[in-house]
Amino acid sequence: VGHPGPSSMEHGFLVTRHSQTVEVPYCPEGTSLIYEGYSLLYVQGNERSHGQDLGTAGSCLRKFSPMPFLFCNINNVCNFASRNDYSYWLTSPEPMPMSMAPITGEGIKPFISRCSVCEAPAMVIAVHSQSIMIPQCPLGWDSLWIGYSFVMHTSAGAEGSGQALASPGSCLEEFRSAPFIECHGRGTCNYYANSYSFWLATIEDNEMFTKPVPTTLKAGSLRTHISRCQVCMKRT
Amino acid sequence: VGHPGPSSMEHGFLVTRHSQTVEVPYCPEGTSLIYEGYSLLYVQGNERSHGQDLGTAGSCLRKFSPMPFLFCNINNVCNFASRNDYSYWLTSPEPMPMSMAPITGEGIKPFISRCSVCEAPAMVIAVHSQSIMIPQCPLGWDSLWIGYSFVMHTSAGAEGSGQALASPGSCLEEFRSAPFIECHGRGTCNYYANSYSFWLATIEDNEMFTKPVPTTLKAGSLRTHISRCQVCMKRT
Amino acid sequence: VGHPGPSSMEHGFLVTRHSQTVEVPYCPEGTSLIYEGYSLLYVQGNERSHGQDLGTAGSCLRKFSPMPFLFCNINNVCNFASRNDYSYWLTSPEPMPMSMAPITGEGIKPFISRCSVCEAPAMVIAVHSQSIMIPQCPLGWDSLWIGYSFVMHTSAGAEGSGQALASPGSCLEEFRSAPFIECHGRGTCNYYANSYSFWLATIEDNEMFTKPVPTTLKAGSLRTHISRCQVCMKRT
Amino acid sequence: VGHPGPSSMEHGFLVTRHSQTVEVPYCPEGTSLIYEGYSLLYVQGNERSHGQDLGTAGSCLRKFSPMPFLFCNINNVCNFASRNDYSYWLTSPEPMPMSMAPITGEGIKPFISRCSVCEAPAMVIAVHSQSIMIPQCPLGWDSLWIGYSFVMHTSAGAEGSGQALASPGSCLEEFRSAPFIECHGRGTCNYYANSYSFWLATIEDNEMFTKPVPTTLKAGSLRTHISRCQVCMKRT
Amino acid sequence: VSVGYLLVKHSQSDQTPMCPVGMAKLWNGYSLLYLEGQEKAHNQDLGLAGSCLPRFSTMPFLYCNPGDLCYYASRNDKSYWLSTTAPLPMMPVEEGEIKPYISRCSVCEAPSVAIAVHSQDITIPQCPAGWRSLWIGYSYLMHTAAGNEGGGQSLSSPGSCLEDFRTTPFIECNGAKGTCHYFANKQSFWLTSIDQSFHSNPASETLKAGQLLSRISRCQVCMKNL
Amino acid sequence: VSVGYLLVKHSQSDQTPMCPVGMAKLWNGYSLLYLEGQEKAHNQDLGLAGSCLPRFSTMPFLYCNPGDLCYYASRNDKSYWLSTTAPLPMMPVEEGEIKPYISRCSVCEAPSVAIAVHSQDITIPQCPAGWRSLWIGYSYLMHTAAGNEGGGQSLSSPGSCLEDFRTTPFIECNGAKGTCHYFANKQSFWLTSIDQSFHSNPASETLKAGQLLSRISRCQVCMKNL
Repeated sequence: VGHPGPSSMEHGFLVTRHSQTVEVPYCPEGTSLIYEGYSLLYVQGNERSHGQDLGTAGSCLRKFSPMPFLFCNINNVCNFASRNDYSYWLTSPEPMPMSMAPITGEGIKPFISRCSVCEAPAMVIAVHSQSIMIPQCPLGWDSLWIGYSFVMHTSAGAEGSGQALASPGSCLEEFRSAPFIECHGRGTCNYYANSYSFWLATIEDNEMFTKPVPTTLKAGSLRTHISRCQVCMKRT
Repeated sequence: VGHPGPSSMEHGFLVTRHSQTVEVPYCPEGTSLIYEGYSLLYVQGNERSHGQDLGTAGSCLRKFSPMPFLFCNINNVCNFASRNDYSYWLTSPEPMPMSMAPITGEGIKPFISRCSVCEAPAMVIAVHSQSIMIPQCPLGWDSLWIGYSFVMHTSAGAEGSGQALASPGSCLEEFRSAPFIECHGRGTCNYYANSYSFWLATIEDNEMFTKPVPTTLKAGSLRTHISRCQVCMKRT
Repeated sequence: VGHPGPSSMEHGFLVTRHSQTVEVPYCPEGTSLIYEGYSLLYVQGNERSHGQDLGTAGSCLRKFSPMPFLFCNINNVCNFASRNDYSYWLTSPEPMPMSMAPITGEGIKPFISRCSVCEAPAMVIAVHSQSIMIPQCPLGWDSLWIGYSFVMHTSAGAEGSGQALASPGSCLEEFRSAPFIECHGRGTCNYYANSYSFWLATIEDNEMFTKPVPTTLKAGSLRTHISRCQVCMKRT
Repeated sequence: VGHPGPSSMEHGFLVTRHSQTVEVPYCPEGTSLIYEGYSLLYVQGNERSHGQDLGTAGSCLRKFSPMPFLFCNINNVCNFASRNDYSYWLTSPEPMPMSMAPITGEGIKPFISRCSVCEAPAMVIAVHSQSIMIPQCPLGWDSLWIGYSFVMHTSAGAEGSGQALASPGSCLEEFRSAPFIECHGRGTCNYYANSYSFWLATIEDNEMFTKPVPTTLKAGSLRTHISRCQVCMKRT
Repeated sequence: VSVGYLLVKHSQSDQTPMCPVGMAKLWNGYSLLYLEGQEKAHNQDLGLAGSCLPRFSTMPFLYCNPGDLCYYASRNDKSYWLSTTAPLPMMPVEEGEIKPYISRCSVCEAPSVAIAVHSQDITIPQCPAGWRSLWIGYSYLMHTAAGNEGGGQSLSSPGSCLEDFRTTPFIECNGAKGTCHYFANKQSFWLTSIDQSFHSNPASETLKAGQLLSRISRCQVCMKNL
Repeated sequence: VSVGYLLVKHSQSDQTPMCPVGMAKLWNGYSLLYLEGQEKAHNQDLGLAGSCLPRFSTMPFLYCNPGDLCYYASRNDKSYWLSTTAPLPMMPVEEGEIKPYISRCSVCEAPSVAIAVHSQDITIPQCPAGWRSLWIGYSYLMHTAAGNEGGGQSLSSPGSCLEDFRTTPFIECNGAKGTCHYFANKQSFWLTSIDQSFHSNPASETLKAGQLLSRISRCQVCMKNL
């Protein structure tokens, strides 16, 4: 027998983890840090949204700005922060000030979630139970973290984006009814009542083909209908 | 010693490169050509857009047509080129004729960018500096090309799509304020004033949590606010 | 006795009538013709629709063209028929050719409804019964015509527009499941499966606050659930 | 001299008044009742909204149903209450049940505002002060009612519609932060957090061209920034 | 007897327009084209008095949520106004610089109804018999801007007949920012001249400064004689 | 060593598909095409494992608002699923009648990456050298339905190569109502055959049952040989 071939570590699979706090998250065991940043969920320009999958490195921007992009037209003119565009970021649990006034400048910092881009030796996927039980990783896969099944989100103008359900980005470690904040080109950020987060619901096996029963969930019972998930990495 | 184990070359990672000229681009060093084609950015049918990530093989169509698709309804009827649908393609620097009249037939050819789909031995990612400095590849990764951080685009009907920021498709080698052209089912292509391209902006470290200053950039100073990027491949 | 004072005829109330055939409709009794034209329902430019109320003179264009408008941008450039815009017109009962191929040029003529703009001595309104009974005109008002309660319509891109329910435009004399046709800037017109017409439904008095029962109506029973209406003019 | 001509009473000007309670409103002095009904704000089909101006008779439907319309396609098939369409109605001040569960059947009745369509001898308009002062009617015009300047509204999918600002429909007698309710084809109605009502704001004369100051208003101070209006009828 | 018909005049300049002789002026204002809240446009027909707002602001409205909460200038809402012939600015304008760009208007009390008639031709259309001319203009159909939102005019309304043709008939104001600007994706749509109905297929054309008026339909606003 | 690539198979029938020989099955499920909440679609690429949801429901998700309030099945949200060859129903189906209409899927663990290649032609394209065929199919590009929402497939993903061509590849389920139906404004978009690049203008065509396959591009899903 000869030398083994190069280990699969070298393929360069990346996985991104979001702390949903102001602390930079650790890379899961068995993976190594590439860089850290701020958790970008999506941007909206010309009233069209464009999302980043939270499982990819694109959702972890090394620098934060309420207006991280500019736009150019065909006449060789570019505009920065001069129109009403939006960026949306995952947040920490920091409560809003009582006045509910928009936050600005350094005051934004405590609200923005941090992230790490990590290199993994093999593929990383999310599995969803569609029940309140945490699903098992498939045979031969190891757990990286557990969470709640985050599907999509909408805000201003009912625009928004979503997660690929097999991506680790669809498994958020913290459940919050307001997991993200809206920032404007003029430097302000705030939560708004028409920011919606969509989560996989729990479905009983014997209710798959029955008519859903409308339910309103309030503080205290929120988690009773939210599907759980696990992020798993292939054992190499 | 015996034969080395299987190299990771065989996993079949693909990366797509766009020349933004009429020349077919070379595959980056260390990768090998699978096929070449024309650079499709997105299509729009029934006024809904659907984009291809420029880093994937789906953005490199082997044949060009201003109307590369048809649509079918539930009555077993399909319509080809009979309604007002669109396709959008990356372009070469070819200037439009003075008359600004739409171009047709063979006249379209000098405007359409070419692409190559290449097989790589490991993962390929884009990293963005959010500054005018070219970012470094992470340790253990090699550079394939450098470029400008392309985020999203909108055109007719403010529809459009975007790039995953971790994908090599978000790092365009050439910056142009009009990087793509619009083609119609009836066989014409043209540039329109409401085509916008969106790019990551430069952000100074000490300005991350300050209010953005509105700026209008014109020919000559355009690149002063556009983030740079590098496409990197894991070394194997 | 002397001359009577000025009659209210002179205020210049206008009402528009659509024949939904290739014949120019008569002005209702008591009104006089101002001009005749073709029945424009709405236009769609840059994927945004703009409707004309069928009760107003704006829905009766003196000339037909599949592309009756152009658009201009802020650089002093105007484009005519060069992008994918739409116009929608009320139609005659003419059946489509078996091939279902788009119609063009003179072939369009048998499909387009005609209209007359008429001057009335007083206000003209529509009243809706929300039942299969034809509603009575209010006391002191005379009938001009009876019809079916037309609310709104959508087509390409789920864009569309609607009628003000108090306007005579919301009372179409003929009910058809496909009351309008779509025309393109390149000179073709056709019917498409995602064209929807919306009509007021019949509601029994004792069912106003009960749960609606889903129903699918087919040829033969279509009219059993469509509200009837009457167009009435104040008697002077 | 002869007899005077017919009085302008006979032109048939209509004005619609909404009580925003479960009581049918009185017609303003000098006008006479034509019919009464339920206050329809807008409908939404195929995810496109179509509004009725609250000053016109079209906003006063004689019968209520959570699904007052059906839709037809070009194949001679009509669907009633089988898809997810919406209707929106002005409401009474009735508070929602604590459970915040959707209301159904007869339970909906206490929530729906009533309206009257009245015939007026002359034109009726709304004037807006854009201040907290009630504006004067123009010389020669008489007041019918005073109110708050209601401009537009959006709800599901950020769709919605609005009022013509010179129409009496733009002057609502009661100000509420949730002036309308959403009803579904399956027979349920509810208030939702992304239902927005838009009102003219107060503007000081010396602040017309200055940068607006962002403000969040809460219960108690809501009315301090809402423009007032008056509905006026030409004296004949 | 007058029953209170209204006629709205927009100057497309920074001067307040006069009412036609014999008509009383009800109020002056600023020419509002449309509002955009929650990324949804709400249009005002330029022929109706609602398009003439007594006071200008880049943010003339606020919005409320169920739960007794209202917000002023806190999100990215917009207003659009008819504009003047002032030269296009390079940068967004703010504060006092805005004023020269906003068209003024007057609401006048008219003895009878006014309508617009369109020739779909480069000739000026005649008023119907028994109607007299108020003004002539160009047939303005609709407009789109940010996010493809926009609106249009009823072709029977005097608002569809703009006296002055220009490719930049309106300006966008970004409410909370307090700035106004012309952005490249602002488009205006106009009725064209048509040679003959059911003529063969329309040929594409691109018109540049100088040729523009060769394809724009003309119109006239007419008022019923009493 | 296996690093855990996934391959998703959709049967377009009510039978669970088998994994290719030698690949382990991770789970079975139902073929989710897209979700629509708040009138906004969120698409799943049929080549990614997220398109194979272990449990079916007409309403597989709920939504939450700031302020700790979540709603399940209370508004008009929708889900769209790949469908089977079961004949189109006249009326919306509900409860147990739904099952025969929903395509089944399997998620398999594969030794290497799978991609789709498209011929833009009616011939079946070759796999690149060193790749072997998994299946052949038709080039499925995108879809729209209610309110013009929808989504599409990445053309490099195996999800863009559907084994069975039909004009009704997916079904709409109205969540809270608990019903599923084919509505007339459901459209599927497919790559076409192209004679020659930069050929003169495409001629309009309307294709009816029987001719449909004459213009649909073919594709093949290929996996890198190890």
